[in-house]
Amino acid sequence: MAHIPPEKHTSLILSVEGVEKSFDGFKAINDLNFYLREGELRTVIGPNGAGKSTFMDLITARTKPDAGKIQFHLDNGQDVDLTRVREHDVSQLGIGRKFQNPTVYSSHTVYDNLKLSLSGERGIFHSLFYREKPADRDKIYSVLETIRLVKHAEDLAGALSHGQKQWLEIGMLLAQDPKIMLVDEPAAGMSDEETERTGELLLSLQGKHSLIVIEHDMEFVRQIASRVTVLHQGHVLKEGSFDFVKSDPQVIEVYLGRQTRKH
Amino acid sequence: MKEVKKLTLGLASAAALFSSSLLAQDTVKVGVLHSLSGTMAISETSLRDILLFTFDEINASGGVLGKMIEPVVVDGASDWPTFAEKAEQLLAQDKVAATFGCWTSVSRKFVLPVYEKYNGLLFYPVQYEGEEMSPNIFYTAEAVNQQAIPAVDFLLEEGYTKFYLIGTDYVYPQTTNLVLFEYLKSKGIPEENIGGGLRKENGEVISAGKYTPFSHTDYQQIVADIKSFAAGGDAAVLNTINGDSNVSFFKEIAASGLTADDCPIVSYSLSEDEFRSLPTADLVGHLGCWTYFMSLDTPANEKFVENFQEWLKTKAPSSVQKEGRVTCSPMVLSYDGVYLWKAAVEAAGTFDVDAVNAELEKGISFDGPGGTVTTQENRHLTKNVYIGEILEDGQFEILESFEDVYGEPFLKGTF
Amino acid sequence: MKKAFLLFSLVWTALVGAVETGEIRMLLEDLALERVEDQEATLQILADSGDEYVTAFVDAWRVGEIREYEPEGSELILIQAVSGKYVRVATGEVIQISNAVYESLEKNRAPRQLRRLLTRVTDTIGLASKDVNTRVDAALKLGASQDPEYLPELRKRFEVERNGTAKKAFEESIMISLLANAETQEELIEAIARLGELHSIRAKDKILAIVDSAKEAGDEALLAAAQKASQEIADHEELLKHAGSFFRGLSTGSVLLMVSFGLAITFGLMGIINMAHGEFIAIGGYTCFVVQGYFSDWFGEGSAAFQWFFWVSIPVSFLVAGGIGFLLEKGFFRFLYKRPLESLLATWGLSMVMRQAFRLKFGAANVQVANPDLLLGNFEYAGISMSYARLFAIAFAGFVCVLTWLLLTKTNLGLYIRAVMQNRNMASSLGIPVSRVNSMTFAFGCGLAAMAGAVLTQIGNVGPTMGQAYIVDSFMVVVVGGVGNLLGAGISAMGIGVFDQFLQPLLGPVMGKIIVLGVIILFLQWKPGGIFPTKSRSMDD
Amino acid sequence: MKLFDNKIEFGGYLGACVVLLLILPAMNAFFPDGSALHFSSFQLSLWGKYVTYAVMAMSLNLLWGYTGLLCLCQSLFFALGAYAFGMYLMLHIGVDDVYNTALPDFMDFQGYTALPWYWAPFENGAFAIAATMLVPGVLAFVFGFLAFRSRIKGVYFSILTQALTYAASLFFFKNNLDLFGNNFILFGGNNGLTDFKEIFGYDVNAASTQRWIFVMSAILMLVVYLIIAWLLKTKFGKVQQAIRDSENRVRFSGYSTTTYKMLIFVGTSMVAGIAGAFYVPQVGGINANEMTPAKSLDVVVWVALGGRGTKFGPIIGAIVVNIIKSYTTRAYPDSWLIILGAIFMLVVLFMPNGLVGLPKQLAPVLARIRGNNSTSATPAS
Repeated sequence: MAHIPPEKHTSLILSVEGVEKSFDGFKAINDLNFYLREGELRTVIGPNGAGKSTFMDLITARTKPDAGKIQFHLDNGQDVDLTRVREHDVSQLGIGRKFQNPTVYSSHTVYDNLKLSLSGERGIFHSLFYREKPADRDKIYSVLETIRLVKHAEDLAGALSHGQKQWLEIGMLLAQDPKIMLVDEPAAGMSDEETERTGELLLSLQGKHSLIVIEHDMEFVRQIASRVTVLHQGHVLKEGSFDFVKSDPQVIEVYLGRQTRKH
Repeated sequence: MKEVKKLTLGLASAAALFSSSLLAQDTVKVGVLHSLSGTMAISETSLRDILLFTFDEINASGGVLGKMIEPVVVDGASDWPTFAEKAEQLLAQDKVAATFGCWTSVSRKFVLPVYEKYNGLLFYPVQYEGEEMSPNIFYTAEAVNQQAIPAVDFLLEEGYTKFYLIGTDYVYPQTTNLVLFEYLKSKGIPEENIGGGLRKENGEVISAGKYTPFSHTDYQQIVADIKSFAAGGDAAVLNTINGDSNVSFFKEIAASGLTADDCPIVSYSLSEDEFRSLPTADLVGHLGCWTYFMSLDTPANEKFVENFQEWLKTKAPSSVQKEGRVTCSPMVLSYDGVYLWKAAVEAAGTFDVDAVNAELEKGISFDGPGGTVTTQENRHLTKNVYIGEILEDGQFEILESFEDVYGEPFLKGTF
Repeated sequence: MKKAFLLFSLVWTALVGAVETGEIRMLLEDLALERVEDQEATLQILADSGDEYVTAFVDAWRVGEIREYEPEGSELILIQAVSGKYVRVATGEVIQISNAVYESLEKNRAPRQLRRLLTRVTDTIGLASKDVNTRVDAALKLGASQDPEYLPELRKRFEVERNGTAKKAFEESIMISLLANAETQEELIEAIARLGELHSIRAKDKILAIVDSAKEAGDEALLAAAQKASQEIADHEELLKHAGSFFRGLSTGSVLLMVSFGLAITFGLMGIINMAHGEFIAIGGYTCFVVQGYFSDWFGEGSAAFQWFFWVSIPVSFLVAGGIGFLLEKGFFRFLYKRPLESLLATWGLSMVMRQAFRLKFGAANVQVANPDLLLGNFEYAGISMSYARLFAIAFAGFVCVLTWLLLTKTNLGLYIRAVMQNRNMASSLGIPVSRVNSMTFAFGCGLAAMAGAVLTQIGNVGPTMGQAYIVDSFMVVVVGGVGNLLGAGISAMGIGVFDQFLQPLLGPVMGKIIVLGVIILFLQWKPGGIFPTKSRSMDD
Repeated sequence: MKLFDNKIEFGGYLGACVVLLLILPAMNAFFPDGSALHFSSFQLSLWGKYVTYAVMAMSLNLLWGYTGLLCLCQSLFFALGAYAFGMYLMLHIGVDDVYNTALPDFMDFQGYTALPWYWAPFENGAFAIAATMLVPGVLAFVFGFLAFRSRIKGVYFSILTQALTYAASLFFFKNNLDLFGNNFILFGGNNGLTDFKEIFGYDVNAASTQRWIFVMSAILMLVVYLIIAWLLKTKFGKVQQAIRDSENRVRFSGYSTTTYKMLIFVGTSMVAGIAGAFYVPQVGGINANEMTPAKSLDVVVWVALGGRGTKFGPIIGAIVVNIIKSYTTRAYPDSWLIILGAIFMLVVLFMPNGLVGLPKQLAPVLARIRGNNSTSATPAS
């Protein structure tokens, strides 16, 4: 099968092995194997219903798999079984997720949006008596600069444009200092210029963070992709460089030749 | 404020309007505290109507102590804190000389402290469970011994030996049924012949009968139970279901094939006014027990009914429903209450509550539509009690009458 | 020849019958006018006659349809209205008087005690009735009286009875009567045993009394037989109770289904939290009342055409409420699609306005809606009985389901509705007239609610607050079924109904209801989306 | 950290303090009946009732306006608090002259001779006050745990809370509970608890006692206001509003939204409970009618009418609606429901931000009328 075996265990940050998941008899994920190295930017593509969203839900513990292992490899050499973690603890481990539709806190300012996302304590007691520290402020501004929203710091997030909301959400992930960032269709609904900037932004994050980007827009994929994984019917169909994948007959068949697909 | 006055006056009669606007100092305010909206409006609106009629009648004949009655109508909205608020408004702001109002026991319980606090006077006209005697309330209502017990006597006389108790789950049915249970046992009816279920605490029966919540609509189970209870014959049902649940209950009874000749049902909370909304064909032959029936064949009653109909046609304000109106016991006891108050005020020569109370407790009689009623020292009324059979036209045929029954609010444990 | 003979025998029977009926009729008129000397003997004659006219007369007598008339120069007679004509009771001859005269006549009333005595007479007559149910009822009542006088007649009827149900009823009656009238110990024990086999619930109390007395008397054989029989009856009663609960549950469920189906559309499909849903039910009830008024004016209450008012008012109420719903959607609800929680407030305001408007228009008291003859009475099978009105409600609930299903799956409107509900914008860009579809859907939901209201007039009351009783239940049904899923609403309504009726005998109506609500809350913990959750891919909804 | 957003808010708050704590009580105490400056005891207790309603509305606003949970059991919590304190008051009525027992009269005529165990502790005032918060708190905890754990939200949450309220009201309407053959007397059934005489040794109906209760209710409202103002300024408050805007984002940011929602739910239930405790002695009674779903909807209407998600809105909404109701039930007894219902409908249609949002909503209109082109009022969101 077309998955890449682990080359060097220490450099891996995420491994998904033999995962199965079905909903009401429909197999959304079928014997899925997937490995992510530290600092890698990986793009996941696949036709509708290929199981991309379910794949993300599994990694973020939003749904639990029926079988298989999902492991997150920490710096200290320990492995965390993501199937046993509570949803809100996933981000504390260092996995951040950006949704398909931009989800920001529209009645808070851009600044407060980031403040709430800063890594650190999440307890109730802490939140009641939290006071802002200079270091927090610096961190927020550095993120604002990365996502180019310094000028909008005091604007309400709800008043931002669609593209700006997408960046803000990426910024909110960054504020969490995630090890892995899951980014779902970041370019959806963006203008060409915005799309390009988004691509630049993601590329600049590569290395510092490990990224999994789900995308439909092939132009955008070409811009950012170093390595592409093709999902089909809940299973990894092909994996490799953009050009390799693009010219693969099986991938072409999946994308274009639907009439020949067997059920 | 102008609008307030306008509306109040609109509700009063043309005569009262004339006199109150010209001779404002020559009016006396009285409160009308009933629910005109919410679940209890079904019953209470009629009492508002009869009170407005009574005030007009009194005003037309010269008023009370030469003063015209100016009614202040408020809506208790079937909401008990609202009742308390409106009572306080009537007493503190409008400074009414007396109030006529309340239907449910709970509304009375909520306004009672208010009347005691302001030393006001409330006339309460609806059959109730007793166990109460406030110096600021006058109970023209039927006590349990003026309604429930005569009806049972009548049934025992007719040879019924099994009794099924059913009611709505609140204090009046609970207390009434408990008193009835004691009474039936004292008359030699064995416990197993009293249907509906018994609850015991330390071997003592503390509650008898089957209960459903207010506005209950599903009587399938209970009617099935009654049917098997009555299968052996000689059974009767004592019904203290309140308000609109009776519609569902009687429709279910009628459908089950039980006729009044098989198993008569005595309903304590159904009067002519409620029959307006019930399928009377289902009720024919069942029984009722009140201190007044519209079918009473006396000149006083004939005149009363006639005057009321005349008032509806000519003087009633627009918010009063005019078609198909009847009179019933709570309405007549409201009417009697106003006249007793008038008599007491005139005997005392003042509207002062203490003086009026003293006169009421001395004993005042009034020849009302239902016969003579006399006030008692215990703030209840001596009155006639009638047992009637329901006819297809929503009237009662009077089967038996008990004259001058003394109202006794504390009955429990006396048998 | 044969034909002639047949004709002859027919005439002969008719003649003889007429003669007998004539005597009975005369006797009844005399009885009612208190002209008989020996009341007891008269009753005996009436009972022995077996003439079913007696029953008809007693029924009419009870409801005030027998009037006293004194034609000039003649004695007082009784007349009765029979299919539009006025007939003298004693002779059966038609009396020519006007309606107005008839209405002014004094009603003749049966004294209460006499009527009670007459039930025995009519029951005795009922034993020979052509109608099986009348025979069964009569037999069981006479048996329960345990009067030895009826034993010979019951035995005679038992011998000649062909119908199985009736034969069983006769046997049961004979045995019950024997409990008090048995001549020998053996006969008594045999009767007890037979009653046990017959599962006679009517005999239960009496057998239990025998258990007690046998204990006191130390009569072992009697005690054993009585205990065995009472146990058999109790077992059967238990079984019946469960079966009965099940059917009553179906009936309660169908009421729930009817009242909640409209809501399943307005709330489930359109997302409007319609707190005024109950008032649309009330519109149905009041429409029924108004239509009844028109029919009574046009045809008169006694007429056959009047019976049609109910059947006519069901579609009329659908149209009336649908029309009101249509206008309200156009002028009001369409502003609320994006604010579902606020629709709750606005509709609560609407509900208040409508309730008071009913009160001002129709009076604060409930109004009365009659049952058409077809829905009177009840259907009984194997000891479980249910009123025709409730059976009709069950059938009607089924009809509503089919109607809605057809509308949603077989019509263009249904296709549009489904499209609009799934994706408003997409539907709009496909050229579907979204605004009109919304109005029609809402109108349809309101119309369904009103039809439920019209049917409810047959089992409940009609008043300004009649809808309030159902609103919480309706929402529960929709939520448990899965919002937006009509099949789910159907299953949950039936499930809640049956569960409720099974709990009632154990816990009483109030605690039963509380437990049902509690179980629903727990159920939704387990399945937060209801029985059929709406599948959604979007993260934030 | 500043608690108030601006000077207007601070001024309004100070003004409310002065009027509620000084002026009104003084007008009631020092000016004789009949004087133009007299504020009658009736008015005082009426306003006391409004104030407790306002507190209940504030608690709902914290849940609905700021956290996005439309709860239809706020009146249940309120009534539970009222019942808990009402039980204390009920046990201090003293010996009645008919049965000669100190038991509540409904127990007397149902044949009870001893106080049941679940009534007995309420004789103690401190216990009763604690219970006014703990009883609703525990119920909210259990229900919230079940509901939030299975991620019930939005309309589902509203309808479930409505069902809870309905079930509870059915329970409290009952006189007795039959359970496994044991009989329990409940809480006065339909008649509820009324006719109180004494509160901590003082005559509950005396003008001075009523005045004190009014002042305490006002203090309660002002303190709750401060707590809410503080809360909204903290990170906790921001998380809360973030949950309203996008709960999934908050959860993926690592906050346990379940815990946050639980705390808010339990906290607001306790606030509603204590408001109920202040309500009982001013109204003179409590019965199950106060916890019906319709009552919960009333509270929602107050908040919406005043302006949800604003600090002042619920107070203004609760007071305005109740003033209108008090006035119209006297002035237009036949049609007040229509008036009030129409107001609700109009407010939802034309004033999405409630009364408090009205100035902002009207600003552009006013600006246009003035012909002032330079004004760039932000459109109402």
